[in-house]
Amino acid sequence: MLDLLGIVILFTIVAAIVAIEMRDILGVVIAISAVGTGLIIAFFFMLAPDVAIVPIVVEVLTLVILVKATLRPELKTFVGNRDFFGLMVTVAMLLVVGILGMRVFDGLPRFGVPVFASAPNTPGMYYVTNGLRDTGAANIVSSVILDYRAYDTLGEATVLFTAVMGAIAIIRKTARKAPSEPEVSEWQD
Amino acid sequence: MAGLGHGGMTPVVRTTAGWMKGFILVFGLYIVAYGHLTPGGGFAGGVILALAFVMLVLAGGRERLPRILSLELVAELDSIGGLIFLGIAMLGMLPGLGGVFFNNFVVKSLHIGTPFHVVSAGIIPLCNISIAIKVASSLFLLFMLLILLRGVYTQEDTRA
Amino acid sequence: MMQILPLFVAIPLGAGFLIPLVGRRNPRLCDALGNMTMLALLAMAISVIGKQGVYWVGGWLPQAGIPLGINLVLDGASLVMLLTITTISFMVTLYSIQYMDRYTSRSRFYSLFSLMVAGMIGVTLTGDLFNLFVFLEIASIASYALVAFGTQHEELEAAFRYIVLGSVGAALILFAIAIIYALTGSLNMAGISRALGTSPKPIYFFAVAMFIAGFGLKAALVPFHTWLPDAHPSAPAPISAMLSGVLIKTLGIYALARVLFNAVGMTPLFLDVLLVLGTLSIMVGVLLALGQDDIKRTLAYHSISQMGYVVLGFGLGTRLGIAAGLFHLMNHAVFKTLLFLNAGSIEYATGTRDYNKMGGLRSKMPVTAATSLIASMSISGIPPFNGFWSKLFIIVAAVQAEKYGYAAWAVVGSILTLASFTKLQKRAFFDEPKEAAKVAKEVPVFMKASMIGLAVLCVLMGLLWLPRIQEGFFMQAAKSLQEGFEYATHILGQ
Amino acid sequence: MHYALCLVLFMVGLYGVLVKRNLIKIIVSLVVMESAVNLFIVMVGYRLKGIAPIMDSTIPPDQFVAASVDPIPQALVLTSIVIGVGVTAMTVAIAMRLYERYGTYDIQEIRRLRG
Repeated sequence: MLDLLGIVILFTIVAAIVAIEMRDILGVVIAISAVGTGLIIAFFFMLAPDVAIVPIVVEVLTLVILVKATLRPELKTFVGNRDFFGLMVTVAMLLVVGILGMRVFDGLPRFGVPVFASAPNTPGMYYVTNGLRDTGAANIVSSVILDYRAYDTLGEATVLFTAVMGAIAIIRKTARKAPSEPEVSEWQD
Repeated sequence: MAGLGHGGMTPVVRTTAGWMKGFILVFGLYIVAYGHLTPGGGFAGGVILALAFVMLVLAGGRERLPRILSLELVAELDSIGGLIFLGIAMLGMLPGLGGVFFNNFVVKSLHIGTPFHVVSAGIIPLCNISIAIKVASSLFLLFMLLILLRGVYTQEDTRA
Repeated sequence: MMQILPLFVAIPLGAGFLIPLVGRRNPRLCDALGNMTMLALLAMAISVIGKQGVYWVGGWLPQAGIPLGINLVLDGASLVMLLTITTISFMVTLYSIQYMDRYTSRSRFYSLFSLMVAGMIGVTLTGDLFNLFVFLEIASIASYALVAFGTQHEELEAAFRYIVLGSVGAALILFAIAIIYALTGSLNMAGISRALGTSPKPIYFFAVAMFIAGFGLKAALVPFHTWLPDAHPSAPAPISAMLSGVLIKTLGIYALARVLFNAVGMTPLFLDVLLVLGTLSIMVGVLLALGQDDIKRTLAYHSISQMGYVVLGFGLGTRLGIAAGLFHLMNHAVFKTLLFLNAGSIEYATGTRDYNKMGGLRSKMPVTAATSLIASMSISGIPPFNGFWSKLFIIVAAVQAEKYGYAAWAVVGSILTLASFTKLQKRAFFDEPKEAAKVAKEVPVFMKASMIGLAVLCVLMGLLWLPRIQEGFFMQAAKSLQEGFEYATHILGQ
Repeated sequence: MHYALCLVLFMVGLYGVLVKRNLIKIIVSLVVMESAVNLFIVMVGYRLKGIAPIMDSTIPPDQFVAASVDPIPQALVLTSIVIGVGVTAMTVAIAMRLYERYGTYDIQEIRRLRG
């Protein structure tokens, strides 16, 4: 019983395998953007336009960065796995966990019948019912991320800020100096 | 894409990019401003704004950027965006505005706005704007760091 | 509503945003801002001792038992963590004033440091599962960057390994959170404990296994420890001290305990898993530590081993066991920070971390030698220092719970720890001076001040186990974890 | 069924992280893992024959409540995507720095060169 969504996810899985196993780095980058595309289509199918719009733009940026970071003429491509024994152990372990997980996943509420709609008193139901009245935002997702759970969004903005600070710190030209030397600018322009 | 930083791509690409940048900027601003009514919001809008500048750099090299848009300024905007967001959250703690961290004081204490209208949802659009500033500058900065500054540092910096 | 609770997160966040803005041209201003922030946090943490409270962010009080917003919870356990984090952060920033003269970009350092502290405090205080994940990621990302702060070969490689395993851990935690949400429709820990009920399905155990693996990766419990011995020694000394001293405890052990005890529910099975993980960590950590020559690497392996004691205490599941575990967590934060700062001082003075190249530092660096001796005795469990009391009571709790085998392993681990530190002390401070030690001289004043402060704490913290303080502080903290689902009643009402 | 496919995607990513030697491949595998988790979270809130959680003056409120998908998972995914971008950017930065130092993306080669 595969519907359209299932096919999209299967496509994503295939693209992911290709991305991980491919030899050519450019191919890897293209395959990973196919994974992103699959994800976006799946989000649209699952009625999450707010979510879908973000990966679309993020995907473009990531793609540009990955292409620029990885594509250089002198880059040697290679197929590399860890040693054979470790590989087999890892694969066996993952298979066991995966098969176990699949059996166990039957315990989840059936797909398409989320618990928030059936169980009494869930926050999700409250937001859908009272979101507009409480916050004045017609987009309930907006009212969740910027009002009910705005504290999370502050954290999210901070994560991005931290990543930028970290990237600047990692990329900076000189990291160490003698104690007597003055500070140097980290911008190389 | 080999010529980055030395003038960019062909004139056709550069001219098109020049025309496009206005549209992309307006579209980004729209996504930010209507984030509380339609899909989108500060994050998506911020990325689109960043992409407008990324496109300029990709097409025309660094020289095509406005002179004042130095990386230092972008980094400062990044901090400022974060501070504005935190400031809006802290404003809610003032006694007259509800006295709670992240209080949506515009709706709950000042009662401004009508549903389905641009002026609605209280602090949500304000937060969207601050997030857009933050995200746009963060991502643009990440792009510049990872793309253009690569290879500037040399092996001599390494002290074993 | 305790108005002070959101400030615990907002102040370091604000400092993190502000420092790169104002301090780039003026390194001394960064020092001042960073230290003042940490001092303010410490003062605030001291001011809330003995208080309890719940704060609903955004004023979204629960309606009819539905938790609407995100809540911050101050109870016994989060108070212990709060005091530990703020004390250690202040001591470390004090030390960094002069230590970081060796590095550039001081504004980035303090910014990342403040953000890391904000992340850890956020994890400590939050009552919401997803919010815990977000703050855990803030602290983790800041720590990835700080490990690579020196941007040398070793640091970059260690940071890469750390970031990859850290991301795997984060993905596991997020997956588990999603499963729990799918089962309960709630993200609030109190709401989850209400909704989960008493009939666990297999999927529930799958989610808990993911939580244990994810938080175990963040806490570097054996067998998830492989990143730690690379990452902790590579960072600048103040950061090694923070990572070993508080980061792995907050993101790993405290978060795991909070989720298991108060949100998804503790069962005898999970307690047994914790006991086994704890004992494995004790033995593997200390045995690997014995074979090291690098002083910071030795300390990093000891962190794994000492975390084993804390997990062992928690795994006993008794009031005394949890209280002793929390006490050891606090003590370990103090003496391990001190040891890493000592190691940093030695590296600052001699330029090497290999203790076979040192020797005779006792006369050259009296303050470092004396404080290091105190910390070593403390970690090895020699009375009357703080480490002795917490280890003793973990073992007592194990005996009381009739887990004699685990108690015996804990004793053996303690003896091996003593052996390892005797070797370290002898080689570094007492033997004949080698080449690298001849030019050494004592470190500058702020570094000394910070080490002396921590050494004093090492001596005095044994007093915290006096019956009255212990009853009001650690037992209270253990109670807030052990009471499990009662937690929900405090937060959501009846 | 759909949930299990998500788990498969997650396992594919985990396999890549554990087995691959190329830094770029490891980063790609991390991205795959994050994608799997994000997909799973959105699935959790999906309702068959539902509508997007955006109100409109044309839909009557009670009909909206009866059909809207869960807004919380969507909010969570937005946050987790951003976190993913941050982590990926940092990882790429470190990988590029390593490449500058060693001239290779092979993790074993790097370890060997370090000695």
